Amino acid sequence: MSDVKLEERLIHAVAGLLSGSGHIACGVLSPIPGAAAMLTARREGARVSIIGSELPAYRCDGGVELFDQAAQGRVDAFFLSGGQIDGQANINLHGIGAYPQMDVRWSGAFGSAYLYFLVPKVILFRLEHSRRVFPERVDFISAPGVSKPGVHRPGGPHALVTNLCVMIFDRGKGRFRLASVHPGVTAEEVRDQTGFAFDLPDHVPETVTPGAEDLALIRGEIARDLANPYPRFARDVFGIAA
Amino acid sequence: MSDVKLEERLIHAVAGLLSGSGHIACGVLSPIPGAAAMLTARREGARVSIIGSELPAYRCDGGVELFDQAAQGRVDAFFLSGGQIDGQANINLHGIGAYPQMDVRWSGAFGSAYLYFLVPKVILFRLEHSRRVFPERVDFISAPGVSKPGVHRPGGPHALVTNLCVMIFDRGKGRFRLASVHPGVTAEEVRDQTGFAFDLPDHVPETVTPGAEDLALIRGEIARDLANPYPRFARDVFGIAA
Amino acid sequence: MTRFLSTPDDLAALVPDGASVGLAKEPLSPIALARALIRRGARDLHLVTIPTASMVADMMIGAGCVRVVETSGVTLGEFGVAPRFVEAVKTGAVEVRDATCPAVYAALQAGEKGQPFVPIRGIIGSDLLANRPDWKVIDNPFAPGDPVVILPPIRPDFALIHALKADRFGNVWVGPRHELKTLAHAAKQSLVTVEEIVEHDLREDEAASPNLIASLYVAALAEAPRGAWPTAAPGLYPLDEAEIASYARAAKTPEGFAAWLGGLESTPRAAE
Amino acid sequence: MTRFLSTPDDLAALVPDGASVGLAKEPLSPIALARALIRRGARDLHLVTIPTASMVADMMIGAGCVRVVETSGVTLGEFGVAPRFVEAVKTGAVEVRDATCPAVYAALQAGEKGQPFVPIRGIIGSDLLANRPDWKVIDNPFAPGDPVVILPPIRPDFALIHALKADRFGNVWVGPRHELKTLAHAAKQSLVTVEEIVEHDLREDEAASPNLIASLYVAALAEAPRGAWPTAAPGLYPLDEAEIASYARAAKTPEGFAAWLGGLESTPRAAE
Repeated sequence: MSDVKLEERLIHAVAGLLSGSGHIACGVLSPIPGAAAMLTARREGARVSIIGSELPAYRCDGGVELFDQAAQGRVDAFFLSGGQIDGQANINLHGIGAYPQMDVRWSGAFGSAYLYFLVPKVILFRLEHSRRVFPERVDFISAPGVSKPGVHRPGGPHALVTNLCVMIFDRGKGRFRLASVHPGVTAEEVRDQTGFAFDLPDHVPETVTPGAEDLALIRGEIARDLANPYPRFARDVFGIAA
Repeated sequence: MSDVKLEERLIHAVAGLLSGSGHIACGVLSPIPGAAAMLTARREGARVSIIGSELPAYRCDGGVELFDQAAQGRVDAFFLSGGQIDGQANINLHGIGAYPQMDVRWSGAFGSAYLYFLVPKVILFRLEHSRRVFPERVDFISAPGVSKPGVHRPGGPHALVTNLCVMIFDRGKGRFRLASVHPGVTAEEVRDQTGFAFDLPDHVPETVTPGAEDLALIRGEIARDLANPYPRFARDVFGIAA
Repeated sequence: MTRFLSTPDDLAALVPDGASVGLAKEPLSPIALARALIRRGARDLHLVTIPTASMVADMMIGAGCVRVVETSGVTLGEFGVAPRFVEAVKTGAVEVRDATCPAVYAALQAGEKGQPFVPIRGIIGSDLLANRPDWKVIDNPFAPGDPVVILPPIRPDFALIHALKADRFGNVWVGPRHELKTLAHAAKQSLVTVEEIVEHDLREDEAASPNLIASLYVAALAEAPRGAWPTAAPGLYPLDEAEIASYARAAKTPEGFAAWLGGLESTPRAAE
Repeated sequence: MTRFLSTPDDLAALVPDGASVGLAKEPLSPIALARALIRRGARDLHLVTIPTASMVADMMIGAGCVRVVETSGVTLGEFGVAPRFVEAVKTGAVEVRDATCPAVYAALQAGEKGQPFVPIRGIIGSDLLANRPDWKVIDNPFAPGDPVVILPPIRPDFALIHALKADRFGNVWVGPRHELKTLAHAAKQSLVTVEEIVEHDLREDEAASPNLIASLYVAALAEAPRGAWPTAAPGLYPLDEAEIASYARAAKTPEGFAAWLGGLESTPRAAE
């Protein structure tokens, strides 16, 4: 299985997290979550909306209707990322330093401060696992990981997937737990690279390697569908011409 | 001028009341106001929306957009009617007797309880001038003629046009004033047929007879445009084939 | 995923007694669906009209399917009053929750958007407000001393919709009738009859995509040619004036309506 | 009535310094209009992005036209951060009012509908809310103990819109881009550039009528072929990746941006 690429393993791992979701929506800058959603669609019949896709089956303009669907409970899973993500699953899409004249300014919240509250299963995805990205406390809460009792919040963080590991978020405790590490990664390495405290079980399994059937789907139909709207990714990872 | 029909005189009178309105909207059951709006459009360049018209220039589905336009101050004049209308310009579109199990039940409020508040110049139009239609007090206020101070109300009643006369509403006093009577009608007759008190000037002029130019417009282009959506009216009054 | 069923009766079987059902004003009244609900003997429905209704509501009320009607107006238009509606209001057989069109649109849109309430101008001082304990007046939080009516969202259990066409993926073409989209979005699920199910993917024409109800919202779908008759299906058939006039005459009396209803029930599939 | 003007510069002349202007996200950014505003030396604009923005906002901010930017995100997407935006936020040259996309849509729709405020779920507990004194949290009047964020409506003085076509009556085709309709409805007036003005009445096709901005909303209109370039005009031209990459490189430094701007100003009509 040494020929399984990290991207393929992550696609498979995220698809595992998505299992049971009837409708999965994905942002445009996330080819791996998008591929994972497509894999879930093929395995379980999930409906997938990909912001920016021109394929009719996935088309979603990322506009008003997606937010309305989320508010009605019609979106079961979504992905968010962050320039920083902390141990309470707070995400920061605004920047580093003191707001408003931050030392480093990023783009802004986009839909996060809404969707994070309303989509039952939000998966956080970030390929740079470092103390810089995962501090003890974010500099700015673009969207909070947990809310006080009484706040209408059917949704929230479910898991964090990185280039090193998969963590599961416990909403009751407001805390991550290391669920698996990718091949060649140790729990210690994850701890060293993470700025926030998290639960560390005695035994941490390796992130499951996709089987032949899933690999065939990923490298075949899904890679082809991914070329729209992710032509570069489809080319670089799967050698698919745009 | 004995060949001027009542309908033509009313169209002309209503057009006079509409003067200065940039955008006039009309409901589907009102051919005379519709024709008056078309006359104002031809005389002053007013924009006219007629609910139910299939002519692109007038098309208006009577749906959400009309209400939104009214709320934004983009509709200057509109028409309402009532099964009953009283001296405070309250209109009743619900029925006679004690609500809810009324002795006579009509259709309901439609958009009146909204548009009456928001359209600056609402013209009340009813071709049956009688004590039955114009009681001292309506049995049910579908939409009130006046509002308490503090209530957001840029709009309201401007005039009442009937088969006998034209009355102007004074919003400050909350009271109608007889402005003109149609040829052959006396102020006494209006008072006898009206169940509510209203201001009666010493001299009440006759409702102005349309001039040759306006009559030509009404009987020509306007009659033709009226056939959609008012085929019966265009046929019965102007002899226009549908 | 959208279920494809054979007849309007199959759709009507999905609507339990006591459900709230929303339907939009003419044209394209869901008459075939309403006939199917009458045939199945539906009871105690909470009918929400978007924002008004005509014959379709009158026949359902006359047939005893409806307990509550939430509406801004029920009328047969140029064919006169809605006789069974008027009678049922008078006798108390239906409870009427009178509204005004923009309030229905605003509350439906709040349902679509998952808003917990929605403010609306106007209405204050009307007897509508006095008779809607579910509506409130609050002070505008941005301008104290400015009273504003707020409405709860409308989210019917079912949207009942007739449309010209749908594709085999469950996407429904509504053309310019965007209130049908709002209704489908706000309702918990939509039951749709169409004149025709087409083979190609209606989403392929991206410019037309805003004129579709996405299959996400469509629980079940059945073909019902002439399913809006005698109301109009623009582009396919006009309003059948003679038929509606005949209904208006028959429905004036309980006996006349019973006879009309008997004709309907004895020929269950005649209209389809 | 809609005024037909010759160039984007004629439209830009209608926008006074200090005005609030709304523009929608890509594709179809109103680049020609933004260039014209830069050429006329507009200052102190309050820029509202629906709900996010890319190069069009960055260039206006870099050129010093903007005092306040109300946005859910400014980025050049795959071409990286929006360099002039980032710099102007850091130096305080622009005041940023950070929002989240659905809040912008909800507030814009409240503007369209003349609602005095609009409730929205989510947001509570974020630093967005902490930094928006114009947003409030109230108790849900229908469910005490349920805190809800409420927003004031957005009604920009001007909507700046580029579209594929308009007719000679002033009706503007937006196809599936319904947020452009909402923007035009919410704004006090709309200034529109189009690729082409067509001779026939766009309202004639009733099925397409919901995909139009009615002339009622369009204060002034000018033809501007390639007026969205280098952003895409779907169906006519794609995103010009090389040009945007070149902008992204130039705008990294004040000097590079000044050079880019100089090229723009010295050839006032080159882009049209």
